[in-house]
Amino acid sequence: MDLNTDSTKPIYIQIAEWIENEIIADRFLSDEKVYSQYQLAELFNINPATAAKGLTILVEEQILYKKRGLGMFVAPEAKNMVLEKRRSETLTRMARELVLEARRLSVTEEELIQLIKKCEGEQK
Amino acid sequence: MSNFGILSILPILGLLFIIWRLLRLTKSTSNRINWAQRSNKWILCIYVGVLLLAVVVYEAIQADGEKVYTQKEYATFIDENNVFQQAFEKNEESKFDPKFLIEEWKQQIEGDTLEVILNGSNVRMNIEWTNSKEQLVEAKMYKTYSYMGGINMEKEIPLPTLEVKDNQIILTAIPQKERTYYRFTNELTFFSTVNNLDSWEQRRVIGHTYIYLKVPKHINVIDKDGLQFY
Amino acid sequence: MFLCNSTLGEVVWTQVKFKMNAYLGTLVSLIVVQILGLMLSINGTSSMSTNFNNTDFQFVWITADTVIIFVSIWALFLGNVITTKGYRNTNFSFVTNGISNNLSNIIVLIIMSVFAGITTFLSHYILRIVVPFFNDVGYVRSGSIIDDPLSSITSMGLMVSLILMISAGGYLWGTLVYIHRAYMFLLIVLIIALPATKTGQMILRFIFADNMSLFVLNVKFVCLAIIFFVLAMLCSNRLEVRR
Amino acid sequence: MTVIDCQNLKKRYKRLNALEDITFQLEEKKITGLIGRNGAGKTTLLKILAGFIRKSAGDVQVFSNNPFNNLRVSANSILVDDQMSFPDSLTLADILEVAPEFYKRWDTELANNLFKYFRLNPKQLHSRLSKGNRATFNMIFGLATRCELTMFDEPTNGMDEAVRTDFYRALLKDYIAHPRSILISSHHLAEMEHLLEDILLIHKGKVVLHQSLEEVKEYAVKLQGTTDLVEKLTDGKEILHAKQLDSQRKYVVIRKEDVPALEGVTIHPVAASEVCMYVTSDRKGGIDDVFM
Repeated sequence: MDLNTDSTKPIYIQIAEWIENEIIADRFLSDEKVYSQYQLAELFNINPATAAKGLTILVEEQILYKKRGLGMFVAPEAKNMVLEKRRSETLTRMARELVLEARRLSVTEEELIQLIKKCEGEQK
Repeated sequence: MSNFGILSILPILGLLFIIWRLLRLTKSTSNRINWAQRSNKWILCIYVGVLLLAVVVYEAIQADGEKVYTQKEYATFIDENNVFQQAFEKNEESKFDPKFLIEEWKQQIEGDTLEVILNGSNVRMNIEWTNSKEQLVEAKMYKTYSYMGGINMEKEIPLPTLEVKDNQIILTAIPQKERTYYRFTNELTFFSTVNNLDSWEQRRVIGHTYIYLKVPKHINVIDKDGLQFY
Repeated sequence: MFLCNSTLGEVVWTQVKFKMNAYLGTLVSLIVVQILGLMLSINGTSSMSTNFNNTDFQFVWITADTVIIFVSIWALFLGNVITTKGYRNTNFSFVTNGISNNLSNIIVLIIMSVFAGITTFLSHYILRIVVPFFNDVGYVRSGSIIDDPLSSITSMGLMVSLILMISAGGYLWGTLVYIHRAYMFLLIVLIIALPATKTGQMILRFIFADNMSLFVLNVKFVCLAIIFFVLAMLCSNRLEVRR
Repeated sequence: MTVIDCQNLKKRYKRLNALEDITFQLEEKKITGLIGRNGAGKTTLLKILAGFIRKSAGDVQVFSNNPFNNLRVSANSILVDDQMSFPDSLTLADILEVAPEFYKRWDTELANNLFKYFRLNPKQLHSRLSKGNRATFNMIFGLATRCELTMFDEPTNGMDEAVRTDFYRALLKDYIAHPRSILISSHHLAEMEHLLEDILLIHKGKVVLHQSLEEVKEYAVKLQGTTDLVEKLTDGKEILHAKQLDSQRKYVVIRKEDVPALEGVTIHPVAASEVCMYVTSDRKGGIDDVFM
């Protein structure tokens, strides 16, 4: 897995998102230990402090919890919390961008809804 | 002196330059041929080995050479030479050290003259007049210690030949000879001004050849060259 | 944070081991210099002829004099060269500071001077063996080490201290040159000025000539070496590594 | 604990002021990038920290000691640069053999493994290595000392792309295994910024920035839009960099905290290396202005 160092997103956020993705994909289960900052640093070839920052964000959001001397563990409700967060944050943001771009291209609201429905249909 | 000082530096500066070049050369060659440290160590070990071997071998073969005397021995040599010389001058034959005696002759001569002929020979001669009425002349040849540069010259310097013929004593020097000696020393002649060094002067004892004649009083001794002592 | 504490003694000792290993090549150049000196003294270093009883005697001395002159110049360059930029930089690639660098250099110079002095002393034993071999002349049994151990040791010590003094001079000179290039000419001026001026002659006479014994000369050499080393250390203590 | 503490550090050479005024503190066990343009004083600073040269004024403390001529600093720090030299009489293998005597924490295994990995010839002499191989060897030497303060001055100069990548990876892995204070100077920030925790940006002998890498990345943004709009938006603000893209569009780099919330312009992130470049730029324009 490669990080996008040129992206707008700071690396530690990308690390946090990667862990979230792993939780969603059930690769990290509840109350399981996640990678330490050093393992993450080695995995992504980044400074351990940056990796630690990513973990700290997740601890602050209570997706992970710390066991003193043992490391970071996935909170029991982590998966739901991540999904909830993604819905509220990511989806909202993407919708906002969509609306903005549609306005710029003079796409009407009707047309936009049609487009979303069409995409929905394609995915099925 | 100051001019001489400057001149004496020139060869040293030349030498400085040569050795400097040499060091540069060895450095650059050792760089080029990737001289391993091990070969350096080997060279050093072999060299030191050769040096030590040389010392041991020298100790073994040096028996061929002449003995070198110590300073004390030299002092006694000089003393003994002086004692002999004084006794010789004073005609005190009893004090002559018999170890210096080399040859002696007795010769009956005819007539009342004795002629001494020296052929290029450098000897010291002294005559003791005896009261004897006979025609008998006694001659003795002595030689005192001679050491030069550590060599015992008694063996090396050929004696003049002495011939007693009728009423003539002919001393003939042997023909001119050349001898070369090699001498090694642990000391540096560099610092020879320091007085306990092995300097030339201190290791030289010069002895002489002495002829001592016992001649009856009634015999005239004729010497064209003039005798040293009477 | 765990810091290693190396004592000065430890570092100096390690540096000495390292330098002895790294500068081994200079000892090989010493051998070359000695062999060159030996080759030049194969016909004798000085000779004396005298006539005695109609016989010409020629005495040819074979001593270590020529060799020691060569080795002295080697020592001058040795002391000089280990202060140069290249050597200094390589030393500072490893743990060291100014003092340990100086001390280890000095110890290396002492070790090398002892080696050079002893081998110079011994080197003319090669001539003792080789010369009679090639020349059909008489040679005098001359004092060997066993005959006169005391004077041999004095002589050997004299060579060691002479070489040490000269290498110390070279070291001081090199240190000064490292501080400023203009000092390069100081030694050349000194070499010319010492024998040429009255004071210079007096100094030289005081050192080399006016001695009660070889032992005093030896002590003078060692003292001079110490003075040179101390001066070099004082001069270089605030010196920067120019890499 | 503080590893390096510089207070108003100055270094004067005969004619030029190499370091004007350096004040910073380096905390232990961090990888810090020492960034600056050519002639900014990076090498001078590193040499002072390594104890090779003397400060002219101010105060410098490494492990709470003045590093110049200090044995304790020398024993616990190493400066790896391209002027590092070893005696010509020693082969590379010999050098690796003597090094543990000097550096007590020398990692023989790491040194030998890296040596083999990079296929260096043990019988080679250091002075006859190619530039890249010499840099590689110096890097191996520097890593294997495991000094508490390890400094690299332009370590990747001369290395090819693959070796650079390997070098950064090796540095990171060894750092993770044995955390210590590492200071790397480079003008290629982009290729090593993922390794860094902090950035120390110096310019003309002064510290410009000393922040974590993430902070530097968020230091500035690029506004791009029509010239009129962009100029109106950035009026009165500190412009780090500006560039006319064509007759109508322009972009301007400004501090992130100055960003106005307005439409009509697109906001782009600015990479850390670009931030460093803009912050240390003396010219308001760019090279393009020369050719106007």
